[in-house]
Amino acid sequence: MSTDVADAAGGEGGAPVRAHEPELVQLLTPEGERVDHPAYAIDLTPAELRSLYRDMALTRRFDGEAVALQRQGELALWVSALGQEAAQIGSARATRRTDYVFPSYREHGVAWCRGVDPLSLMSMYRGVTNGGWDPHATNFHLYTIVIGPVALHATGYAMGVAKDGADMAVMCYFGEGGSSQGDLSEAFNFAAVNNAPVVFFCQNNQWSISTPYEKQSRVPVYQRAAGFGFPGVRVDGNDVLAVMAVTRAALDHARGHNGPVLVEALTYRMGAHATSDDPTRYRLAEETAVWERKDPIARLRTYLERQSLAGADFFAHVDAEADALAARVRDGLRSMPDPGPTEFFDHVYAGQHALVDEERAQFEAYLSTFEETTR
Amino acid sequence: MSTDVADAAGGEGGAPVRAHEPELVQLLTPEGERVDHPAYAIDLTPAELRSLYRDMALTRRFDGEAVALQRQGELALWVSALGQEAAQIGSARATRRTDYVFPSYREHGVAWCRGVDPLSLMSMYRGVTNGGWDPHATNFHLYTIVIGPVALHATGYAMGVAKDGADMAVMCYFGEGGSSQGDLSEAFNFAAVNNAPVVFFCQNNQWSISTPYEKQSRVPVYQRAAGFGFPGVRVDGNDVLAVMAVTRAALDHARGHNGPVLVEALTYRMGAHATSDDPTRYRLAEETAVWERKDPIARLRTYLERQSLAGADFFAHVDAEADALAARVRDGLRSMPDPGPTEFFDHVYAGQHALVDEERAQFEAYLSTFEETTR
Amino acid sequence: MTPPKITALSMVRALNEALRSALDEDPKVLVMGEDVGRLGGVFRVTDGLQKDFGEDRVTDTPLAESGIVGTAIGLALRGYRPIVEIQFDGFTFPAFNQIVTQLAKLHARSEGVLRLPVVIRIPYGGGVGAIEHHSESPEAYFAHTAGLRVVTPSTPEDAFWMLRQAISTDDPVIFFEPKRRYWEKARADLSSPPAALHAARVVRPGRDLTLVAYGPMVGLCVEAAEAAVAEGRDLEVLDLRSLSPIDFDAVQASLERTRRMVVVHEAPVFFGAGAEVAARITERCFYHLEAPVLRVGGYHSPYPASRMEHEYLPTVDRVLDAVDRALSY
Amino acid sequence: MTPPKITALSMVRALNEALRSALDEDPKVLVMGEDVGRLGGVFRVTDGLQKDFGEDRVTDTPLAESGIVGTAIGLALRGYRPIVEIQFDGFTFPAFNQIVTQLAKLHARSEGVLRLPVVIRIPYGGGVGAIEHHSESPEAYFAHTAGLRVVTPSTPEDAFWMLRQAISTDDPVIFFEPKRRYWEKARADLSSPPAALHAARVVRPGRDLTLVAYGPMVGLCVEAAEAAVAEGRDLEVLDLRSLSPIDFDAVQASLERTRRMVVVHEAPVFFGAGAEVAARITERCFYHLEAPVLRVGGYHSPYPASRMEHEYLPTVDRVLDAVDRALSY
Ligand SMILES: Cc1ncc(C[n+]2csc(CCOP(=O)(O)OP(=O)(O)O)c2C)c(N)n1
Ligand SMILES: Cc1ncc(C[n+]2csc(CCOP(=O)(O)OP(=O)(O)O)c2C)c(N)n1
Ligand SMILES: [Mg+2]
Ligand SMILES: [Mg+2]
Repeated sequence: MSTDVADAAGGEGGAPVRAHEPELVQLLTPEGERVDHPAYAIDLTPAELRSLYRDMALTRRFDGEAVALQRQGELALWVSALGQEAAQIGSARATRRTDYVFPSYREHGVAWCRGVDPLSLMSMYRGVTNGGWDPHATNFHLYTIVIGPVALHATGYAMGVAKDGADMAVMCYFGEGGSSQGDLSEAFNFAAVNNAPVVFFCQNNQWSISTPYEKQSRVPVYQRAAGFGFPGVRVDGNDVLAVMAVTRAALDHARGHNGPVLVEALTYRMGAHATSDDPTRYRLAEETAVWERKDPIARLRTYLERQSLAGADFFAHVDAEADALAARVRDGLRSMPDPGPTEFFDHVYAGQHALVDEERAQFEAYLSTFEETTR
Repeated sequence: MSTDVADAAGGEGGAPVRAHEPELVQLLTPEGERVDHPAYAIDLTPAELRSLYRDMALTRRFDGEAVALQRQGELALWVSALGQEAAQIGSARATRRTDYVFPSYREHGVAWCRGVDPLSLMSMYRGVTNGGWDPHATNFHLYTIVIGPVALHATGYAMGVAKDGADMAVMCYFGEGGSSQGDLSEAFNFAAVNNAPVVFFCQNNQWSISTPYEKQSRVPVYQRAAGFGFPGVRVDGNDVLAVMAVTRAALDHARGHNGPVLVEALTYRMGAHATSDDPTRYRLAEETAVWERKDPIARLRTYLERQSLAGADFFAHVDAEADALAARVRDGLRSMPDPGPTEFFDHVYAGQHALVDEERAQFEAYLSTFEETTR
Repeated sequence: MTPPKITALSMVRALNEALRSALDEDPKVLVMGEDVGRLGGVFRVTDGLQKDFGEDRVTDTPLAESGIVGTAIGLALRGYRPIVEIQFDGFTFPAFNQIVTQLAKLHARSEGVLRLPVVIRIPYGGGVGAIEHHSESPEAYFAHTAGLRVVTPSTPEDAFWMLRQAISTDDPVIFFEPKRRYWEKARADLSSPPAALHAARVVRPGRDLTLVAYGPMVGLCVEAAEAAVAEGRDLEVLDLRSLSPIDFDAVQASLERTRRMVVVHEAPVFFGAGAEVAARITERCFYHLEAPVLRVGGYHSPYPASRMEHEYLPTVDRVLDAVDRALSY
Repeated sequence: MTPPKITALSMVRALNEALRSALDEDPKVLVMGEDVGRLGGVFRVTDGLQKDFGEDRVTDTPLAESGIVGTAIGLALRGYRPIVEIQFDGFTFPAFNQIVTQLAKLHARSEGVLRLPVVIRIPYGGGVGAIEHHSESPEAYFAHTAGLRVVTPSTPEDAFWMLRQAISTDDPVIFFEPKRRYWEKARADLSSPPAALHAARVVRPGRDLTLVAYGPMVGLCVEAAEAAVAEGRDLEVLDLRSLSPIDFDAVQASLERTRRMVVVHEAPVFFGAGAEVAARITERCFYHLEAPVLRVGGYHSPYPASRMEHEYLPTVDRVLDAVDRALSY
């Protein structure tokens, strides 16, 4: 066997060799200590730091409330973002209002930062709508359930941005599981070839339902980028400062006409995949416990406290805000009206379509027979 | 912009930067001089070298004959392998009989080395069949027209080989255009994750119909492999010795339970994409002329002559063989019978299927009305 | 590992038993898909199989449906008999190219030389309050595709036997599992198959009209037939079981008895299975028909959010409304 | 760049003119696909467009249909109106997931907020002696999919106008181009549209039976109708033009005149467009029908090698055979 081939394989052994874990970009240790990184600096005011904390705390609160509301039957399903708050808030807060964001289906923290009402997110998981908000209002696209296609939408959108010469970038969120879909690779390639201003942001939360990352890929996700000719970076996804710094740099890179970047935020899904899932079937509590010690919110709180950047009153205030938010969400959800019985006919097409008209008329006639009966 | 991101992008400029062309593995220069490579050695007997020449020459001859026969109406279409003989013969001759080969649709030289009758290849392009040969007989799979899927078949086959513990590898051919299909990336990933004994062999002939490689990808194809965690190598695809050496190493690597390898053979499609294509619409004769000087067959011939490894009688003998082959192909094709009128019902299913039976019966009844008329 | 003979069990359990016995009997049988291993699949159909047969036989794949079906094809070419699980109906489409251009055509392309004994299990249909892409009924796409066999059980017993039969078929089989029936228990005789894989079955005989259904709608049609008794109507219920081929002899025999027919499915009516049944039966039985074959199904709309699905899907009332119309001719 | 008013031209030329005028009138219109640039597409439909409108408007893409349609969706979300060329019918399937789960559903998913004015042009159908996957007729898959509009012209004039109309439609349109008709020249009036995009059209009036066809089979049906004159039969030919929606009012009007109907298409009959036409027309016109609606089409087999395609495809003789059968009722 020639050395060329063997070298790149990472070893001579028969079993798949996990590449040496590359260093993560980190600016805040799990112990809450500020560290420097040669390439990524960030300098935030105390107010900015506190507001990062607040966004994470409020996200965690309404997310947890949604889990509870699902148990109470108010939601058909909920997919919790617990543990991924730093990855989501750090990256979302790095975007500009004018940037356009394509989420997957778990980016509740990103949605929050973009100004999407949590109730709108919940309306989808309640079964009231398959959408739930107006993407134009916040430049935050709808959640997409089928994993893969949206990466190409983001790329196409970014190609359009480039054509327009607009000063903005596109963000595209996906999970490490999603990275296996052919559409992701096609998106990487189209983005590279077209030098499209898009940042692919992978939250590697290490689980794709019950499938651990080592069954998903032989190497870290960020390395995918180089194979398509653009940069990839791995960041500590539970470090809100590092995520923000890396994402800012990536978005600047994209806005600066340098093409796409792939950011992999290494984080952990602390909860179940979804409320229908039972993670005790496939992973050990010990693993989750390890990650509890890396909690993104506790980490920032420690830093804020140690550096006296926030006091007890601040945290009490955030807690109160969180309570109010949870109450609003609870009430709003409980009183959320169901859609009308024929609404699914309304937007199949933008224009008129004879078949939809015919079926609607038949269905309305059918429904009206009941009205007559009840009258 | 941080240096991390900028470095990986290969530059700060706005335009997509073509990465520095990496050195090709080469063992025989275009001028026919033997050179050494630190990682890939090959040591062939004069008889072996002559037989490589013979395979290339005969492939070129029946391939050219097919182009002529298409013009005469004997074939519906032909896709010529002209110029790619070294990539095909060098790689095919590196396989063992027991290895299993998945071609795309242009691997006439590979088919030749595996023992598939050129007439079988032509039967497909004539419109007599969508297949044309028994893959089990030569471990050479059928041509596949839809670009992409077959890479996953090769990977699955290789996964089966690994399960069986069989001492063999799987070869998978594709073009640089095909590398853009999501299925290729999925295949790379499945092969890496499963440590499957498959060699992905890309003939980068620089054109995908009219689309030049720089519109297909920002970086050389072989670099794709690293992003999925396995080795990639670029070889001079017009150098039959280098192709053979690199492919042998790759197949050994795969057979040795080290997982997949991606080989990119840099070559050039000297002819039209297919007989229906007119390359003068999209590329300059100058470009083709440059590649004429790198011709794979002339290169080996020069070497054989200069080193006195073959004399005029050898070349005359090969020419005579080629003439005979062309004549056989011509005659065989001209007398190739058409399929019967109901054959398309025969193998829709392996088992019985009521609908096929019903339609066949109806069609036969319909056909029989004509027989009665003519009687 | 002999399965229990006659017992009450859920469809999930019946499918699990079928997979288990197939894995047990033939070392070439493989189970693969997203989360089919330790988790046992999101519906637990593969529960315990990895534990008992090992990771090499029951394999969690990366999240890529084209990759799953594509490698299954490769494994089949190598002599294996892969059973693929697609997690939900709506996630079949990334694999559509592999299924339609390769899986369905390789046997014909090779003029009968290559065999593709691949089973693709797809939990399908709605009525379970799920989010988008988790309630669809894409069977028409596959039935229209020559080279595939398409079947769907409506009971645990059929689920067990039809899956066993599908696994031993040398052709690719798209095996649709009515997820809303997954947890209903019913007595099942696991000692011998009730019918051939492609045979339709009269579930409830009747004289006035035939309700033709398959998968999740069979139970609904039986309910409708029972409700119709009060109105003095005796409805026959025919379970197609197979959509490619369709057992038209059985459909015709039923129609000739009842002379009226309503086809019920969850999939959109337009270009759906009901159209094929109506067209072919009308051709076969033109003079027997007292009324046109009517169709009840989903509307020409993407599957709606779940709080509208009760309106979107066929209900007993909508079926009876169609029965009324058919009987009014 | 005003197109010529009335002139004899091929469908390829008509489509080229339609694209040219759309590119000219609306800067948001884009043309993208494999080899649509310098080559002008493998059929030359986009000939000269890149030269005149630049690489930014007429773009060669990498070889990846999901990528092409997926980025077209993204461009549409950004306000563009992309016209995608799929090189051949059989290569639509890698993009199927994007088309069915995204393109078709995004407007509904967003409750009307997002518009997806994407046109997907697909040269389709057989009869041109091509290799595998270059002769298929996959229209049923798309017509069954709510959210898509599906149309297909049969003449150069329709090709020009229907493509213009499709481009200005705010919904996604699957635009099937009958490649075997690409090079036939016909007089075309390019000064005003002959009909609305979704209207069927009586191509040849007749009294005894209606032949319903679309795309490549319209010409064949006209031939058949002309051949039938010798036997004293006066056949009407109706060109559906649109498969989603289908202009059933026009179909019904024709049936009520002729009372007999044969539907002809190249696609396999099973679960094909003919089934939908037969089922719905039988429901609408039960008492008018003198015979069942018969269907002539491809068989339940993968599209065969070209030396068998004449047997596989509808021919004038097969159409007339069905006409005989329908008239014998
Ligand atoms: C195409 C497709 N296949 C399968 C699924 C079912 N599914 C939903 S979430 C999920 C796991 C996703 O894992 P990952 O991409 O890592 O994201 P995460 O859920 O961890 O955020 C799967 C398999 C889907 N939504 N889409
Ligand atoms: C999925 C798919 N899309 C489009 C085509 C049409 N097509 C045939 S060959 C070709 C170019 C292929 O280029 P490449 O992969 O570089 O192989 P080459 O022809 O150069 O050997 C295209 C686009 C196809 N066969 N399959
Ligand atoms: Mg994950
Ligand atoms: Mg090429």
